[in-house]
Amino acid sequence: MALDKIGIAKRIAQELQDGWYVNLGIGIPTLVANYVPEGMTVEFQSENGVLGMGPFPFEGEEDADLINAGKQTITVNPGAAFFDSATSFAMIRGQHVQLTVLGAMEVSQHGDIANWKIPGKMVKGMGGAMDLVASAENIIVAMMHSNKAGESKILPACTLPLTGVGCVKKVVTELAVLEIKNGAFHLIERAPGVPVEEIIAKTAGNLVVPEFVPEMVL
Amino acid sequence: MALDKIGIAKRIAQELQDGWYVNLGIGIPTLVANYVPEGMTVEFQSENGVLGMGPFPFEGEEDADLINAGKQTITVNPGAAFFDSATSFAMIRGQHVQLTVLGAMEVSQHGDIANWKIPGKMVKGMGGAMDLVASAENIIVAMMHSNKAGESKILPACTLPLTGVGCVKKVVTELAVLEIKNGAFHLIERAPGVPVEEIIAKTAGNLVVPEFVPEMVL
Amino acid sequence: MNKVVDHVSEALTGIEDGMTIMLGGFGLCGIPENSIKELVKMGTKNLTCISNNAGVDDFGLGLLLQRKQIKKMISSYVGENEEFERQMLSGELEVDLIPQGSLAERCRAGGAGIPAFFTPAGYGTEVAEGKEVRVFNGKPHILESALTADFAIVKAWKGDTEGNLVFKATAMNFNPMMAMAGKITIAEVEELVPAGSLDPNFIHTPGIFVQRIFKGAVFEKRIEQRTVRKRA
Amino acid sequence: MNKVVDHVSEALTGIEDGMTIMLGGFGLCGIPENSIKELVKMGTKNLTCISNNAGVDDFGLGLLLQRKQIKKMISSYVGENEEFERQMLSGELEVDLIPQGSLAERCRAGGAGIPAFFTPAGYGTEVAEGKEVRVFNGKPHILESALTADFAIVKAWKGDTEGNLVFKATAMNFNPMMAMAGKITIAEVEELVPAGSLDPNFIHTPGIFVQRIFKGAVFEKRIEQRTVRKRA
Repeated sequence: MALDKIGIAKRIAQELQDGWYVNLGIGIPTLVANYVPEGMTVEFQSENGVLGMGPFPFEGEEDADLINAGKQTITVNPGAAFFDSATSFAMIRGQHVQLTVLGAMEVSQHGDIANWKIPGKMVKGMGGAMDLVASAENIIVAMMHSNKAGESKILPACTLPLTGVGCVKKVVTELAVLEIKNGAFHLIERAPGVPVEEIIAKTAGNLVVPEFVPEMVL
Repeated sequence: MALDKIGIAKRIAQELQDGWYVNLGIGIPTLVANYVPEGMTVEFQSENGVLGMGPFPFEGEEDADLINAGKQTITVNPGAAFFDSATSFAMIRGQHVQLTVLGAMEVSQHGDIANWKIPGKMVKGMGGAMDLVASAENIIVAMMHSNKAGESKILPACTLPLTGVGCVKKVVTELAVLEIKNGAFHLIERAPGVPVEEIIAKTAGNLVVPEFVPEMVL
Repeated sequence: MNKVVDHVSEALTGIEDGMTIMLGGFGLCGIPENSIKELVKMGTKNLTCISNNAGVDDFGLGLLLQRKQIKKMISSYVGENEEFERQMLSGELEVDLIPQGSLAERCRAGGAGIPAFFTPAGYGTEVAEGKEVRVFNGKPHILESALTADFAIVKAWKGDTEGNLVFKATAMNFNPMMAMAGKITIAEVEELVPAGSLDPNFIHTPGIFVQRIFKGAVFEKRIEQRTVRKRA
Repeated sequence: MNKVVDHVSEALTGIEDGMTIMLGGFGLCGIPENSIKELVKMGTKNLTCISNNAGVDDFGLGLLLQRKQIKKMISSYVGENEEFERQMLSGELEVDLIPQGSLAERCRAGGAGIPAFFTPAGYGTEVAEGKEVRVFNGKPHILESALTADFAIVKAWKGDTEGNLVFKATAMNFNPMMAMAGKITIAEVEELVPAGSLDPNFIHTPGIFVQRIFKGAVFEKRIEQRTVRKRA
């Protein structure tokens, strides 16, 4: 069965390592923070200037001066730090953040990503995404395999304006975990009960399928 | 009579303007802080990371963590701020400091300055001088007219390795105030009792002498 | 030399039609809301505004957009503002969208006398169009230039009479770099204190970067996304 | 993940002959004196040291110079150290002298993923030799590159178990930028406190830049120029 958003977040949380600093984008990526493996310490950075993000505040304790990059009210854990936007992107550009998780509209088999603009229709801006994808060593895209029209978002080449080129290493969707290398998507894992055929059918880009594709263990 | 170091400092202090931020180099320039005109507020910046320097500390109150760029123990005034070296030179390079006063070994009639190296003999390093002279709008050199060997330091061209090119606007020595423009030193003022002939004799660079040269009023 | 002014109208003296203005803030967090309201009152037109976001329809820079006071926006993300999207897609509004980190660094560069720098952000995208590309350590980078403004308007938590500023939590964001990059920098603060009240070890923006400072009359501090958890 | 180590010897594990090391401090102010003494004990050789100054003959980096542990110094000012001048003029020591502001900015750039930037400092001098020159706003600038190091060693006033650091007065100087630019950054602190003890609004160096932290055993804090005034 295809994963829900929480399932995708849980699977991505398995990629975390102790001591990592991690930047989570808006949407599904934000949920990853809820599933850090027991006994592991991971610090969450938000590019608007905070390290050490905690859970959402209790009702009535929201502080307008304390938000994340999604403009949501947040709290911080003991040992947090606030800093300006230049310092924040120094952390990102300088590769001090070990993992970035973000959403996308399209990903190509070369690791290109598009997630900020649909010409003539929608322009929200790239925010920090272009800095994040151009800088991070380790970028995981969290998204649905297909768009609302049912078209694959896992493509030979992006059709929308790019956010970055050759930067995405891994994609986790409701159906599969895909690794990108040598100009192809490599099917690493499939969602529990999802047949390989379904993934093949819904993937427009070049897909390398090994003989045995293990199911995710969530 | 030729000025002493204090006289040079007093004359330079007349160049200050209310509200200015000023960087004073080691030696004579440091003395300028003692002669800020009454009723005027001037903030002194030191490139090792302090704004709002005050007088030297009372004996026994020295703090090893609080020094100026000359490595001297200092104090700060109310409203001071400490910052890192990158921010300090952001202030300097970004032209937020309105006046820089520094010493020199040689100054040329084109505004070039040399003050950091004598090849094969002495190399102390440029410290912050190269950033200061390349950045400041307003640079005054405080120095003796001649070196210890009696040779003029006011030259057609510098002979020593340069610290900066075309940057010095004014030179104040024990004998005169010289303005640099159009490839020449312009004699603006002479020290009280110093004859114009002496200044001409001791100036190796192109010197423009107006008909009347007023005496400094200290 | 007195940097303190009593009223926002005095603080904003000299802002004229056609000028370039930087405004601190991220979303509605840490924006100079008193100054923005005053700009509405002043009716200044044809402004080029440099700000990470463009407010929402009825708050922040959205107020200036509604009144068509802005000719051009230089921002990184404008997704919260429908009027913005409408003006942009219809061509009424010029827009220069910049990666957020490049925007922050370009403001800092403007304030720090660094005319240009290389960054990997935006390589291979339309942001790189017309920009020099150079490879460092095997990785392509693009050359980005400094940003400065006629006026920078920032919002701080506390400020002293010397112009020293401290910010609270994530309301800091772009404010410190923009304070550096304004030819004239105006700070609106929640608390204005005498020189010497702030610990000199913990000043976020040294007073040298601030030319005018005033205590804002009202801080509404609107929240965009109120997210909370239930008490156990 | 524990960043705290008990002893300087543990903190410096992995520093080997031939490595490049950044050391914070301005003169003898804010230098990691415990780590420097440990490097003497370790006897590590052929080091490239990036530090604004080179200490004095019998303190700070002067201790490493005396023992010829340093192959190359990258500094801005070395006027206080006779042994340094002797080794440099005799050719025993390689020296790269850099304008102080460029040194600071190059370290920051190294930490911030900016491979190169333009600065006016040093144009027309021997510092500019072999460097690209470009004119911006009518003024010539030179292209300077980022500096990084195998290890950065910084000294802070207080640090917490997350690696967050605060500095005191002018002992801050180069420490924050160097903390950013080390592949591994080691902080020696006067006070080591639990996470949560430092106000998150006033952290100078966020812990993300620090990999190891320890409480220095002794801080001698030698003063180079003791200048005082008499009491009235």
